[in-house]
Amino acid sequence: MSTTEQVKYKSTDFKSAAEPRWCPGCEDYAILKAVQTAMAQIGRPSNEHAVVSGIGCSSRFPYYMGTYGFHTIHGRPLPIATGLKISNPELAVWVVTGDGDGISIGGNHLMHALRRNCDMTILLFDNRIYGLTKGQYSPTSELGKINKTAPYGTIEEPADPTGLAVECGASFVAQISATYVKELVQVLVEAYNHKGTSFVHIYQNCYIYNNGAFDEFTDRKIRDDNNIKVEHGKPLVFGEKNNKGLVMGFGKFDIVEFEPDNVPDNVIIYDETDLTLIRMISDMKFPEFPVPMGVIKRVLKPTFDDSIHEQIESAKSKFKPDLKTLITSGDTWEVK
Amino acid sequence: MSTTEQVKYKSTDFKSAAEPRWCPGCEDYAILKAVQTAMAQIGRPSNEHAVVSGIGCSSRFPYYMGTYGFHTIHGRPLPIATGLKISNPELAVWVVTGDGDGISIGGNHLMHALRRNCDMTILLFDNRIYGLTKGQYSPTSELGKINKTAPYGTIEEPADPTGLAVECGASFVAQISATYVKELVQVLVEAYNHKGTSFVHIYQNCYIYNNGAFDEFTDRKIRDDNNIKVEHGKPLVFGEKNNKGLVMGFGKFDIVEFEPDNVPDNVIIYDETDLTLIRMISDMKFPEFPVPMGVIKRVLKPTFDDSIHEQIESAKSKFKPDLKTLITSGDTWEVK
Amino acid sequence: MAVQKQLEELEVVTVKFAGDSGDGIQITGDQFGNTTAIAGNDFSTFPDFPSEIRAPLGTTYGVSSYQIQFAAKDIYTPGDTPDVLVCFNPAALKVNMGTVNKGGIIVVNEDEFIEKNLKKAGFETDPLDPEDTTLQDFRVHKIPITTLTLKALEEMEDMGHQDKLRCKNFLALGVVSWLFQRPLEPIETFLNKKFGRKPLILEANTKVLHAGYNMCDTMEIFPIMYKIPAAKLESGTYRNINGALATSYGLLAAAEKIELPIVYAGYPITPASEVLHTLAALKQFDVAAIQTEDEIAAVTMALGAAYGGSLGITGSSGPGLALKIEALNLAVMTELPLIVFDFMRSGISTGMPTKTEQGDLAMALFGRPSDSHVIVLAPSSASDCFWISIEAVRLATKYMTPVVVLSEGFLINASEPWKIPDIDKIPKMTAPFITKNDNYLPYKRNKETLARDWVRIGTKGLEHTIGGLEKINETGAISQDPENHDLMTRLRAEKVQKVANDIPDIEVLGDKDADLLLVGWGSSLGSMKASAEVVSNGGQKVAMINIRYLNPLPKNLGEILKSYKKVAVVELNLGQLNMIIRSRFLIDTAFLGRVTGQPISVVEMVEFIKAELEALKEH
Amino acid sequence: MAVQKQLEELEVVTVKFAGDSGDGIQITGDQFGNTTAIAGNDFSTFPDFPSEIRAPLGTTYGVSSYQIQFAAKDIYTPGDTPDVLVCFNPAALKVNMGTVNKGGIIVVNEDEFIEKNLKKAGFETDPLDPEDTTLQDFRVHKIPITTLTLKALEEMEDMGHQDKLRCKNFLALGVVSWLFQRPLEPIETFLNKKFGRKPLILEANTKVLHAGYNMCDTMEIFPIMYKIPAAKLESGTYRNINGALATSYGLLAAAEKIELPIVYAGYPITPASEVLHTLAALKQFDVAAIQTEDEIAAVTMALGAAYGGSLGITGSSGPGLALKIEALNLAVMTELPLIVFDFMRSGISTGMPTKTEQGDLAMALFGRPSDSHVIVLAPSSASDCFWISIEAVRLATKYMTPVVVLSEGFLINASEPWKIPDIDKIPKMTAPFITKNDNYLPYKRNKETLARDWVRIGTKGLEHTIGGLEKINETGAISQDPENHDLMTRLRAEKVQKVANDIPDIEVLGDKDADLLLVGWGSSLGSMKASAEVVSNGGQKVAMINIRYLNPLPKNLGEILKSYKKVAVVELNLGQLNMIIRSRFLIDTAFLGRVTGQPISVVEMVEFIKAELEALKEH
Ligand SMILES: Cc1ncc(C[n+]2csc(CCOP(=O)(O)OP(=O)(O)O)c2C)c(N)n1
Ligand SMILES: Cc1ncc(C[n+]2csc(CCOP(=O)(O)OP(=O)(O)O)c2C)c(N)n1
Ligand code: SF4
Ligand code: SF4
Ligand SMILES: [Mg+2]
Ligand SMILES: [Mg+2]
Repeated sequence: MSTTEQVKYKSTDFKSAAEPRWCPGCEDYAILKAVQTAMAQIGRPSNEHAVVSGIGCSSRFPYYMGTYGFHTIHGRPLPIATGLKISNPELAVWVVTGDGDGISIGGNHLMHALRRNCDMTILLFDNRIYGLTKGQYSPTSELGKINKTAPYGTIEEPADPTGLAVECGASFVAQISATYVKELVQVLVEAYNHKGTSFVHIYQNCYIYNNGAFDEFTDRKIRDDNNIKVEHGKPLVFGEKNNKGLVMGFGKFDIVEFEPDNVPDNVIIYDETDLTLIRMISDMKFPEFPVPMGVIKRVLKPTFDDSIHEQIESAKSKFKPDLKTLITSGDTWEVK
Repeated sequence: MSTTEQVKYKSTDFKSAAEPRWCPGCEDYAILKAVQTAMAQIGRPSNEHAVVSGIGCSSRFPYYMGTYGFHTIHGRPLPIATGLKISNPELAVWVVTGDGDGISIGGNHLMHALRRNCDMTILLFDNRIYGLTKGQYSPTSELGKINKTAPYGTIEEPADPTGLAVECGASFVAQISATYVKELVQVLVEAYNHKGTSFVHIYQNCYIYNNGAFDEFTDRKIRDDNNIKVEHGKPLVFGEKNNKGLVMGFGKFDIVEFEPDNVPDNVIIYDETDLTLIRMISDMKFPEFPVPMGVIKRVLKPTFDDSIHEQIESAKSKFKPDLKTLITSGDTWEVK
Repeated sequence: MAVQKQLEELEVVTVKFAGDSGDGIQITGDQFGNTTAIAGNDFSTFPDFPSEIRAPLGTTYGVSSYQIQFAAKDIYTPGDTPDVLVCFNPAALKVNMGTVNKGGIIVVNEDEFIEKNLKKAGFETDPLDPEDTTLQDFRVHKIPITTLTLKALEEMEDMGHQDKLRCKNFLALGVVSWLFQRPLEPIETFLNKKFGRKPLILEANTKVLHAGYNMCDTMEIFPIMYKIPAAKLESGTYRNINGALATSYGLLAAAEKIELPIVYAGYPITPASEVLHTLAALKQFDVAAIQTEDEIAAVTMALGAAYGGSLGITGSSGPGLALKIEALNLAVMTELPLIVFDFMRSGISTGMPTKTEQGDLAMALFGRPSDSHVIVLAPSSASDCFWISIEAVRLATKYMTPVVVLSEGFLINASEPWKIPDIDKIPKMTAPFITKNDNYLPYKRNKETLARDWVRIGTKGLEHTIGGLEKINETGAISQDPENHDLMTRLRAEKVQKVANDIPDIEVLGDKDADLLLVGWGSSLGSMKASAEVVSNGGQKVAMINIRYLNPLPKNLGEILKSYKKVAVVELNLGQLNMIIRSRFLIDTAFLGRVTGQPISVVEMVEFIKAELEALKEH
Repeated sequence: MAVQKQLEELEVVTVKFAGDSGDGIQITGDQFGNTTAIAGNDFSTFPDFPSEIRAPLGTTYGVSSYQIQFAAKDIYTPGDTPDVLVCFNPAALKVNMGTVNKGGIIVVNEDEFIEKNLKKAGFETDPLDPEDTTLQDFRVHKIPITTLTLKALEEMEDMGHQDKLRCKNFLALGVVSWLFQRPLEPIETFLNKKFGRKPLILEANTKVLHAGYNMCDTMEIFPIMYKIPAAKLESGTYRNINGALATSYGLLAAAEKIELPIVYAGYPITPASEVLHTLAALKQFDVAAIQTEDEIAAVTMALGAAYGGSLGITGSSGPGLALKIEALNLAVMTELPLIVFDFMRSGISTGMPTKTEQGDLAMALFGRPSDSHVIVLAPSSASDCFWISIEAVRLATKYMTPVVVLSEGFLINASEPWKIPDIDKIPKMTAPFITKNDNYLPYKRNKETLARDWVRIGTKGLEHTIGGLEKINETGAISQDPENHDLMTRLRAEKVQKVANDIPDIEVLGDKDADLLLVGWGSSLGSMKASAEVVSNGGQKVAMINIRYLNPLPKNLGEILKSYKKVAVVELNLGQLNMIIRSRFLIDTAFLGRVTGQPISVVEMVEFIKAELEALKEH
C-alpha cells in the first residue's frame, strides 16, 4: 500500500551500490534506468519493492536495485514471487525474466501465473537469444536463425509472448521496446498501478549475441512506419507522418492510408478492455502489420492474493481458529 | 509409412489382453473404443502405432492397447513421444494425456510441442478434474468449483486447451466430446492423417469426481442448441432445428436465427486454414456461444521430425561423415 | 430371547476387512477402530488400497482392505496376520486368505460366492463348498450379508435397491462389533454426523448395524464371543489420529507457537494429498493452502513465502520430491527456512503409489548437486507426525535452513489412539527476525547457531538481494573467490551439524543390556517394539533405538552403537541408513531390509533377530 | 642484426595469460597451447573465465585467464602457480600476482597502467612505479603492448583504430612465443583459417605477431630466452583436445561402432553447452542434437529415443541434473539405456557456474527416490572423455540401464595432447535387440547380464507396453504384489552390480609398495600424479588409484585398499567418495577435500601426503 506522506523520490534512490555487470552496449542498462525512474514516480520507498528474477543476463537485475531482491533459479521467479506476495501482500512485487527464463524453461509458470492474476508486475526482457549462456536460440528466435545450437538454422516456429499472455487471460498486457525510454517508464508505472498480474513484454537488444534483432521496428529512421502506439481511447494511427490507421476488416484489421492528421472516422479507437480488439491487435504479424507498442490489455478481475486472503477471512468468520477445539473434535475418550 | 497391402483391420486388433481398470461409467472406455476403431480404419498394423501417455486415469490408456505403449511420468509424454518419433520416423505416434497431465504439470511441453510440430497425434482427455488422485481441481476446472483442494471454491480462471493450442501455433486442432462416438472416430482418423502435431481436445466425463461436467453441451436433449459442428467448407450452422448460424460481426461472430434449413448467405462457410476464422471460432465462450465440435484448424507446415532429418541429410551431402577425418582435423603433429 | 454365548477374554486380536473399493471397507475399518478406541483398547491400523479409483468389481487387483490390531496392552503395529478376516467377496478372500492365522475366523458374504465372481477372483472351485479343502485350516462363517441387508431394509420402501445394498458394510460391522463386544454408540454418533441431512440413509445404516449385531446375539453364528479388556493407557483425553491429521495439526500448533502464517503449497500426489486437503479446509488458522501447477511451483512458492517471512511449507512423495531438488538447493544457498515433507511411497518411478516404503533417505541426505546439507527428520508413528511438524518448524526457523521430513505412506493412513496434548504446554518459539540494523549484513551469522538473520521482506532499511550465486560470508555479495567458496561450503555444512547440540539424546529401548542392538527409523519403531516383545517373551534379549533425527545424527549415537556387540539396522529399503552408520562409525552392521510396500512383519523381524542372536552365540 | 641472447633449457614451465574478457585471452592461450603442442611438449591447460559475458572493462571480477603448463616430460596438471604471467591490464595483475612463483616473470601491458584502471583494479599505488614494492619479488617486464600494436599497424590506413587494438593479444603472443622459442607457423595457419575471408584482419594479426616476436629478438626486453625440449611422448599422430570435443567424438565413435543414430537432447547450461554445440554442428554423423525447452524435456526426449531404439543421450550440469531425476528413475524402472552426462560445476544452486567441482557423485549414486541404481562413470582427463563416452554407450546398451557420466567443467575446457586413436581398432558393439519372438516377455532377462531385450519400436509381433508402475518380472505386467516388488528392486540393483564382472581391474599407480594409498576420481588423477612425482622426487613413497568406474566399483578395489597401511581419499568435495569407501570397506580413511572451484593444487596435495606419511611414521 502506498505510504500516504508525499515523498519525492529520485531514480537513484532505487540503485544499489553494486556496479552493473552487463556488456557495454546492452539494453538491459536502459531498462534498469527506466525501472528506477518508474519507481521514483510511483513514490513508494525502496523497502516496499521486491524484485524477483530467474537466471539469465536480464535476471541479474535485482543486484543493481536498491530494493529487496531475489535472484532465484532458472525459470522459477514467478511461483517464488507468488509465494512472496501471498506472504507479504503489502509489497510491490516485480518479476524480471528473459525470453529463455520466462518462455522456455519457465513457460508453464507464466501460463499459470497469468491465469491466477496474483498482483505483481512481470517484465519479460526479450532479446530473442540466450545471452548468459552465450548465444543459443530462444523460443522467440526467428525461424531459420543461425546460432550456436542451430548451426543449420532453427526449425521451431517462434512463440509470441504477448499473444500468449492474452491467451492465458492476463489482466494487463503491454509491449514496448527498451529504446522507447519515455514510453517504457510510463508503461512500467501503469503496470505497477494495475491491480493483478501485469505482463510487460520488452524488446531488448543483446549487443553481443543478437545485435540489431529489432532494428526493423526500433531504428529511429524507420520505426514510425513499423510500429504503432496503442493507447486506450486513442485512434490506432501510425506512420512516419501519422498517415496510416487500422480499420475493421473481415474479422481482422485492415490498414488505410490518409492525409497526415486527417484521421478518418472508421479508424478504430482503441479500447484496452475490449477482448476482440485486444485479440486483433496482438494477432497482428510484422511486417504485414506494424508492431504494437503500449498497453494492449487492461481489465480488472479478482486477484489471486486477495482471493486467498478473503477465503481465509471468510473461514475465520465461520470457524473460530481454536486449535484446542480442533484437535479435540471428533470422537474422544477419557482414560482415567 | 502405411503398408501398401490392403489389410482389413478390426478394432479388436488394437486391443490388448489387459482388462481396463477404469471406473464403471467412465468415458475413457468410449475413447478407447474410438481410438481402436479409428486405427482399424487407418489400416496400419498394430506394431506401427505407439501410444505414449503421462500419468492419470486417462494415461492408463496404453495398457489396454494392442499397439506399442509407454506409460511414462506425469506431464512428460510429449517430449518422450517427440524423442520416439525422431528416433523412429516411420511410427504413428499417439499421445494420451489429461487436463492435469497435459495442461497443469505438462503445460510447458504442450506449448513447445505445438510450436515444433513434430508429426504425432495428441489426445487430451479433459474431465476438468484430477481423477487418479481422487478429485482435486485441474486447470480446466471452472471458477468457484468446490473440490478436495478447494473446499471454498477454486479462484483461478480456467485455461482453454483449444485456445491455447491455436495460440501456440498448432497445425491441427480439433475439439470433440467423448459422447459423439462417430464424430470422435472421424476426428481421430483426420488427426492421424494430418502431417504435423495434431491436437485433439476431448471432453470426457469423470463419473466419480465430476459427473455431469459437460451435460450442458453433451446431453442429447439440449446439445444441439449448445454446440456447433465445425467443418471445412460447410456453413457454421447449429441449433436443434438447424436454425441458427454464425455471421461476421465487428471482429467476432454474431449469431443469427433463421427458418430451419434456410441458411442465409452471410452465414460463414468455415475455412479450417483461415487464421482469422480459427481464432474467432476458438475464442467463442459458452454459453454466449455454442461449443465448437470438429476440426477447427488444419494447416500444413514443415514438421520437426522432417526438418531434423532434412538437416542431417543436407549435412551429409556437404560433409562426408568420416570419423577418422574428423578427429584428425585441425592441427596435428607427429611424434616419432 | 438372546441365546447364552460363551465369552472368552483375549489380550490382543487382529481383524481385517476386505472387499471391493466400492464396498466401504475403509469406513468400516475406521468405525471399528473408533469403537475399539472408545472401548479403551490400544490399537493400530493399516488401511491398504489399490491405486485404481474404482477397479472393476470383483477383481483381485481391486481389493481394498483395512487391518486393525487392538489389545488390552500397548500395541505397536497393525499386526502381521489377522485372527479374523471379513470378506465381502471371493476376490477379497483370494487375496487375503493366505495371511490369516491358522485356526482363525473367516467371515464371508456368502451371497457373493457365485460362479461369475469365483471365476473373476481366480478360484477354480468354490471354497465354501463343504467338500472343498481350501479353507480347512480356518473357522469359516458364511453369512448372506447382502440378503440380510436387504431383508433388514425390506420395509423401507422409499429407498432404492442400490442404496440399500450400499448399507451392507454396516451389517458386517454390526456382526464384528458383536463378536468383540464393542459398543455401537460411537458408530451411531458417526452415522448421525455423516448422514444427518439424509435421514433415510441414516435410518437404513443404523438399522442394519443393529440387525448385524442382534442377529449374532440371537442366532448360532458364532459359538463364542470375545472380550478384549481396556488397555492400561496413560490417563488423559484420547482421540484416534492418523498421520495426515497429526501432520496438519502439528503445523497449525507450530504456527500458533511461532506466530506466523502458513503458506503450504503442494501438487496432488498419493499419499501426500491428504495433508493438502486437510489444510485447505482449515483456512481459519491463517493457512494459505495452495494447489500449484506442479511440484516445482509448489516448492518455489513455499520458498517465496519463506523468503517473505512466513512459514513456507511444501509436501509431496518421491516423484514430486525429485522435482523439488533444484529449488531445495536454492533454499540451502539462500539459507531460508523451507520445510519439505516427503510422504514416502513404494518404489522408484511411479512404482506402487498407494504402498509404503522408506526409500528416500539417501535422496534426502545426498540427492542434490554439490555438498548440500539439510536437516532430516522422520516421525516414528502416526501421532509422532504431530511432534515432528513442530520440531521441523522450530529447527528450520532457528537455524535458517531447509528441513526435510521423511514421513511414510503407511503413517499417513494408519491410525492409533493419541493422548491429546495440552497445547498450552508446547513451548513458544521465536523466529530470528531482524527489524533494525544500521549495518545489516545478509550473511552475518549468529555465533551459536550459525544462522543468518531472517528479514520480513518490506522492513525498512534492510533492503538487500540474495540469490543462488555463491556469496561472500557476512556481506552476501556475490563472489567467485576460491577460498570463500570453500569456506561457505563448510559453513553451510557446519550449521546443520550444530543442530546436534539442540536435539535430545537417543534413548535405548527394550533390554538395554542385550548384546544385539536394533537400529531403525520411522515406522520401523512399531515393528521393532513388537518384535522385541516377542523375543523378550521368549526369554532372549534385544535392545533397540529409533532415529528421529537423521541429519544431523544425535550426538550420543556413536557411543550407543559402540556399546553393543552387534548392531543390526532394519529399514524398508536396501540399506540407506545402514550405509550412513557404516560409513560414519565404521561398524560392521547386520542388516534387514524389505521392500514389499508393507511394514516389515513381526514374524520376519523376530526370525532375523533370533538368527543374529544365534550368530552372536557362535562367536 | 639480432642481439645475441642467452638460451636456458628448462624442463617444465607454467605460463598464464590474463586480461579482460574482451582481450582475447582464451584465443591467445589456445594458440600458445597449439604451438607448444607442435613443438613436441606435453602440456595441460586451464582456461578460467568469469560468468559475466563481457564484464565492465578493467574490473577484477571481469578477468579471464588461461594457464598452461608445458614440459619436456609428462605433465599432469596445468600447474599450480605460473612462472610467467602476462597481464593485459591492472585488474589481471591484481587478481593473479599472488599466485606467481617467487622470482617469476611478469609481463604487463604498460599502456593500461593509468590511474583510472589502477583504481578500478583496487591498486592504491602504481605497482609499476620503480619505488613501489608490490612486485619486488618478480622480474617485471613492462611492454607498451597497445602502443606497439598501433605502431606496427601504422601503415594499415584502411583499418579502424578499434580493430587495430583488437590485435594486441597477438603481439603478446609473439612476445611469449619468442621467450619460449615457439614456432609461429601454427599460429599463422590458425590465422589463415580464421580470417581467410577478412584479409585486412589476417594481415594485421600476422604483422603484430611477428612484430612481437622480432621485437624481442632485437631489443633488450628479456635477457634470456628459454628452450623446453620436446617431451618423450609415445610415437603417433597427436592433436590438441579438450574434454568437450573428446566427449563428442567419443559419442560419434560409439555410434559408429554400435551402428545406431544419436539423439542428443540438451538444454544450454555452462559448462555442458559446449558438447551440444559441437554435436549440433556434426549432423552428418546421424546426430539429432536438439535444444529442448528445459532439462526435463531434454532427458525425456533422450529417453523416448532410447525407447525407440536409438542412442538417447542428454547432458547438463548440476542444476539441470536436478531436474532430470524423475525421468532418470523412469529409465531405471523401464530398463532403458539412457545416457546422462553431468558436466559438474561449482557449488550448490547457481553457485559459480564457470568453475569446476566434483560435487555430484553422491547425487549420481543416491539422488533418486527409493532404491535406484545406475552405472556411474567418470573420465580422468580431457582425452579420457573420448573413451568414457564409448564405455557409457557399451555398458548402457549391454545392460539396458541408464549410465551417468560425471564429467567436470575443468575437463571440458582443459586441453592436452592426444594421441589420435585408430578408430578401426575400437571394438564393434552389438545392441541387445530382439526382432522376433513368439512369446516375447518384456522383462525376461539375459542370464548373464540380467538385461532385458531391447525392441526397436515398430517391430512386428513384439507389441507391448512398459511404464513407471512396478511390474512382474519377465511378463512386465503391472503388479502390486509385495514379494514381486522386493524381487524387482533387488534385481534392478543386482543387474548394475553385474557390470563389475565386465570392467577392468583397477591399477595401482606410483610407488605400489608405499604405505599410503591415494584414492581419487575424475580430474584428481592429474593432481595426484603430479603430487606423487614431487613426493617421489623427495624420496618418499605414495601409491595411488583413480576410480573411473564409480558404480559398480571395480572388483579388486577392496583388496587394493586393504593392502595399504593408510588410505587417503582426495576429491573436490567434502567427502562423497570417501563416504562410499568407508561404508563399503569399513576403512578409516584420511581425507583431503577442497571446494574452491579449482583443481586441488599440487602444493596442497603434497603437503597433505607428507603429513599423512609423517603420521604413519609416528605409529
Ligand atoms: C536449470 C538451469 N538450466 C539452465 C541454466 C543455464 N542458463 C542460464 S541463463 C539461461 C538462458 C538465458 O536466456 P534468457 O532467459 O533469454 O536471458 P538473457 O541472458 O538472454 O537475458 C540458461 C539456459 C541454468 N542456470 N539453470
Ligand atoms: C510428479 C508427479 N506429481 C504428481 C503425481 C500425482 N498425479 C497422478 S495423476 C495426477 C493428475 C491426474 O489428472 P489428469 O491428468 O487430469 O488425469 P485424469 O486422472 O483426470 O484422467 C496427479 C497429480 C504424479 N504421479 N507424479
Ligand atoms: S550477452 Fe547480450 S543480453 Fe547479456 S549482457 Fe551482454 S549484451 Fe546484454
Ligand atoms: S476417477 Fe473418473 S476419470 Fe478416473 S477412471 Fe474413474 S470415472 Fe474415469
Ligand atoms: Mg534472452
Ligand atoms: Mg483430468
